[in-house]
Amino acid sequence: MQIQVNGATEVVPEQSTLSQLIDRLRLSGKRVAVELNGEIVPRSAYAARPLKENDVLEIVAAIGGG
Amino acid sequence: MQIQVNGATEVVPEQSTLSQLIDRLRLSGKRVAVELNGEIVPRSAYAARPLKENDVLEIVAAIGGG
Amino acid sequence: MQIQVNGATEVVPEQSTLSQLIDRLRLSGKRVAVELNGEIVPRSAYAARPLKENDVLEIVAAIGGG
Amino acid sequence: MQIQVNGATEVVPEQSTLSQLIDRLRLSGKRVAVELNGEIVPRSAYAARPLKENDVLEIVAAIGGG
Amino acid sequence: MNQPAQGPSDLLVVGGRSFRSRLLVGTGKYKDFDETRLAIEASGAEIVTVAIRRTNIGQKAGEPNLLEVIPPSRYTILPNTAGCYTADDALRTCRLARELLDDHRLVKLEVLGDPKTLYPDVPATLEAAKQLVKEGFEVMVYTTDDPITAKRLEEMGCVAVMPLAAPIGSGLGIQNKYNILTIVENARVPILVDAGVGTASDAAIAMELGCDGVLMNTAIAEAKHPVLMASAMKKAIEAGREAFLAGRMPRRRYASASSPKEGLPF
Amino acid sequence: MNQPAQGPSDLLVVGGRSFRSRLLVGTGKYKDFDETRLAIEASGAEIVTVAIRRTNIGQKAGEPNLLEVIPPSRYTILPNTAGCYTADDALRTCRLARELLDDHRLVKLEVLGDPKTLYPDVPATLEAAKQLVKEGFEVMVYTTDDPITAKRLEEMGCVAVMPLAAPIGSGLGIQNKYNILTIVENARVPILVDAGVGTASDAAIAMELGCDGVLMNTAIAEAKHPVLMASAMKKAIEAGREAFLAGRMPRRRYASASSPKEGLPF
Amino acid sequence: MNQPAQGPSDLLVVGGRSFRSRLLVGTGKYKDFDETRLAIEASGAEIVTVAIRRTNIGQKAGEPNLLEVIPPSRYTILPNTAGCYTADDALRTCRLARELLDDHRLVKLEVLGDPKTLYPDVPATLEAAKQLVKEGFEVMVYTTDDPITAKRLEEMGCVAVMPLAAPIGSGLGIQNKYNILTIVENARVPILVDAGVGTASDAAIAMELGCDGVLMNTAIAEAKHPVLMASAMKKAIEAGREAFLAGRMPRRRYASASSPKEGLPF
Amino acid sequence: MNQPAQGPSDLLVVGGRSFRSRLLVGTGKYKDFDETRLAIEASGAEIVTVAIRRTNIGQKAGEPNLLEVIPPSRYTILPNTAGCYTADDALRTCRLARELLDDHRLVKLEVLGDPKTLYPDVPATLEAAKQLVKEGFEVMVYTTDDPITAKRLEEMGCVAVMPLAAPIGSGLGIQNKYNILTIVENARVPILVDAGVGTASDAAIAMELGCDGVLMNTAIAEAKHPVLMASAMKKAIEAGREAFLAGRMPRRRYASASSPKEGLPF
Repeated sequence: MQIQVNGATEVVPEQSTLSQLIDRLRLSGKRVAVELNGEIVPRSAYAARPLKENDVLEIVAAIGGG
Repeated sequence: MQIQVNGATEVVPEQSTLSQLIDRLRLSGKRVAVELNGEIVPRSAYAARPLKENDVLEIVAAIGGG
Repeated sequence: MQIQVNGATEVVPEQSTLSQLIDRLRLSGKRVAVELNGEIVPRSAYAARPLKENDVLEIVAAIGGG
Repeated sequence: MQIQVNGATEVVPEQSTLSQLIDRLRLSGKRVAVELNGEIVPRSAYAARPLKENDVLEIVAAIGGG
Repeated sequence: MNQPAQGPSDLLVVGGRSFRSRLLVGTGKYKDFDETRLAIEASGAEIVTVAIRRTNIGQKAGEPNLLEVIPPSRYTILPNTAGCYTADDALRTCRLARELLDDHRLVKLEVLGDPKTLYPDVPATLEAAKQLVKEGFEVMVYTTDDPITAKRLEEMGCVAVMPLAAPIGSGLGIQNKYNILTIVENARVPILVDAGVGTASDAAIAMELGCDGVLMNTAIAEAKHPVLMASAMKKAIEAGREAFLAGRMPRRRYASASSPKEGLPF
Repeated sequence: MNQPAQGPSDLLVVGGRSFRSRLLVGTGKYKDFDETRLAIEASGAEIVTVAIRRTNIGQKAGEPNLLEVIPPSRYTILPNTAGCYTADDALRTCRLARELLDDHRLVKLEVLGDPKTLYPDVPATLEAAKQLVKEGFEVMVYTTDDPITAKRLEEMGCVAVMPLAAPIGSGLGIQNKYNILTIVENARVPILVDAGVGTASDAAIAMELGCDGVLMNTAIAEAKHPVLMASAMKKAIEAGREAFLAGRMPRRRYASASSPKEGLPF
Repeated sequence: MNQPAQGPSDLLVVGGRSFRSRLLVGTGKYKDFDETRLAIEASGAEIVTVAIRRTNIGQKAGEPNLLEVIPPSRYTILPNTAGCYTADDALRTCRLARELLDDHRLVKLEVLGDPKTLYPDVPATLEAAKQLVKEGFEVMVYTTDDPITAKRLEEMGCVAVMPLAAPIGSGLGIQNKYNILTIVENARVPILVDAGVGTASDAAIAMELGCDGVLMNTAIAEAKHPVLMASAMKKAIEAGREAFLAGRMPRRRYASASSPKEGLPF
Repeated sequence: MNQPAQGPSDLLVVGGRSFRSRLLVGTGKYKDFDETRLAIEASGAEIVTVAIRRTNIGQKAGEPNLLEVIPPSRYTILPNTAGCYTADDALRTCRLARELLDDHRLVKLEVLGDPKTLYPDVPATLEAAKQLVKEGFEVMVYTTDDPITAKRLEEMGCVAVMPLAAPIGSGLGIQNKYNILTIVENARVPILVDAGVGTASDAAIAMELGCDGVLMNTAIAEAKHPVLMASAMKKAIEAGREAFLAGRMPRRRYASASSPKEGLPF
């Protein structure tokens, strides 16, 4: 199915979870935060959180800025 | 009857009008504006405007300021 | 004979006077001042002043400056 | 005999030397410099230097300043 | 030399009206009405600001009135909301002024934040400006030198934006030239420096930055000789305006001779 | 209000002469004589400084001459020693100028220290000033803003002392206001700021510090529109002078309301 | 001599936390993470601000991460809302930061007004600050140098107010010292100058005005030698703080000799 | 990052001697010798200036002596000619100092022009400097901020030139930055700002202009807490020096974001 990640389209298998996506994106263990359809998803909830067609995800990290 | 004019109590005859008050205060012909119970009264309406017990009037003029 | 005028060599006839030079240079009537061999020559003295071989003249005027 | 020390009159015995004066003034061993009649006297020369009537001495030290 | 517009053709346009003078003056702090009148005449000002206050009851009939000294027939009267600390008080004052001056719509809005700085309360100023524009007033608005707020007030429909140079009555001169410059660059309505000017050069600097005018009161009224200072300010405003139009020389780190280096007689 | 002297009665006195204008201008760096003439007229200057240089030999008869554009009959010509780096060169230049202008004794002395700053050579300036005074010249002397040197030049008999505000032609404005102020306080002869003024407000500031006048050239000649800038400078000098005479308001750290705090209708 | 508190005992307290360093630094504009790390170490900063952005998808596994270079275990991370032009965007950014940093509540709020000045949108900043405080954030807020707005933000419960000295990244230094001084006088929470510092003396001046600290990024990152400039800034902040605590000498218009006038040997 | 020389390797070289500290301090105006000692220790100064005066006759034997508090074994003593108004008095003072300090040749020359400004008498200073150099003294010379005079003193063989920032003891800070900058650019010997510094940032600014050091007395001695101010000055000098070596960021008229504009999650 198709979802949006950071403004780009990603195709992910049916029934995948947020934690699976995080793995696929090689972000596991990285300091990131996730907003799913405008709601923040706590790290602890990634595993239990299924993805649906057209979900919109924002995955952010801290970067250099002033 | 008693009314308030610029924060002070004035005693005026029953049935007096705003224009009579303006005369009494020697303000006729002076550039002033009148607020009666929070409403501005146009100069043209002074004569027709009766005063009631406890009316609150503000009579203002232009003074030096920056 | 040869003389120096404002740093350049000028050839003038023998026995010429300063006023004759001034004429030749089309400076008569112009506001100029003349220094001859380091000495200032008053305007009144031009006519009487003969020029000698190798005389050094500075002829100056007022120009734009601040 | 009388001498001037730093602008004040001092009376010192005949035949006294500069080093005797320095002692008398409790300045021996102190960091001072001496000008005698306008001439600087090296520390080494104090003992050998006799004082004469009306000698003018300046004895200076380093003090706080900027 | 083709000259840039100035003199008669260089007008300050506020709302619909055109003015030759770019100096706006207040009427406070003068010794008496005589000094007020003479100073304002010497300043050449065409726009004069006044405060709105309770008339004092029972004054002698003959007592002169400010608007007889500064007749609306001769001057454009600019009632201000000095002393108002809420949008509501400012609105009431403007409405009274409008009635007082026969449906006069040009007002100077100031909503103050505190008595120590007399700086504006920006949110309350924005709120009052919005409402006044809605009620058909022509709003000349006192504000901080924040370019963002200045632009917003313009967008709301204020006819002139008047950033402060320094606190009202401080005479400290323009504290932040960059802000004033940025406000001027961004503006489509006249920008007038309001408050903080202390002497003639301060007024000239404001104009050289490209401001369309300056409003002042204390700098004139509290000078040792107010009438002479009023004349000084008139000239300073014109000098600064002309210098702005004339285009100043570039600054140089080192010297540049005014006289030719060649042709020296030695 | 008793007014301090100003206007017609407020004159600049240099040597014996009196002048209504306190703005002195140079004649260098203009596009042509036409611009020179128009700018000087617009400046209202009465004292105009010129350089002395070798006349160019073999020029066409008709070629105009600066002194026809700035006639000595109308202006007080102030020949300067610009370009001189020794006392001797300055002396020779002054003597030539004196002859050139029919025993004219008023000169502007500058003995320069280096071409990068065009700052004066102070000892050479002192030496030249001494000799010129001895020879009967009326010396207006260009110097640094050092109060000690300024006082010494006055004591030597110079008729005016002219400290620099900033390097000649830099347009940087007055760099050290305290020095100028101290020079003015100590002076018994006119103090004129010479060099460094860039725009109208700089000139006004010099006058507000109590200077008796300002001499400038580049600030006018290098403006985009020299004639308009000349007018700006005229007004700025008058504005600054009047502000000085009027006595500015005191500076305040905090605000001071221009309108009464009492009598608000709420 | 009884000394005022300083050194170990002179701490900056923000929210609950205490800090020895009064210099806060950003992490932007550095050549690489190595330079970032070395400069931050040299600065002695304990509070380091970071931006929140989309992580780039499909980066190599090994690629280093800013928070490995600036470990939260060692530094107090201050996520900022740089780039946000609405209250809403700022709120979302803060909430993401809070999750990202394991319920971290200290944030630097900035809601920008336009990209040219990067000045704050004051009403939107007030709105966002109110909501963030309500959600339990500890808000350090970027604002203009308007004393009224600064006080309001303090009253809303912000833990620190951070007025700008000049536009972000401009390096122009403190433009309006009076405003900063007034904000400091009125404050009950720490006042930190944020933005506009260009070199060491600018930072010292901020501290001499009584500010509790300074936040900077460009002045260090864009110096020719960022690590050395970071050390300069560390010392400048300490110098300015100590000078503030030490109490500077009074300014004098004239001279005052440092050496005794008496006792000269002539 | 290749670092410019600083820290241990960045030395001030005056005459033959090298110094790690670029802060030179005076010994006047302190409450007592104890405060003098503690402040000088806190300043980290290695060169300490002292005045030469008549020793007071008949003092108690035990009375302490400045040079016991500031031992020549530990500090480089710099005797000055403060209070001298003629070249001759300055020469006599230097010769006495040389004898006093066992053929010590390093001196601070000042020949004053008047007691109100304590500005130097430039011609007398030049004359005295010439003679002192001839007699083998190493002359550190106090002068105005005139670049021409500064260069001349260098050419005469002075080992350091020390222009004033503002009047001695005024604490007004650097009045003419352009002059100091020009002096530094032209110099081949160390340039130290002498006199006029009031607080830490003033000292940092002097160093940022490229000065090799700063000499001060009143700014420390007249602070409310001299010892703490001495520490502030030590850090300010180092901060300013490092900032100069680090190369400050360019100034910008407008803002420049420190955080990336891209990658915002909305």
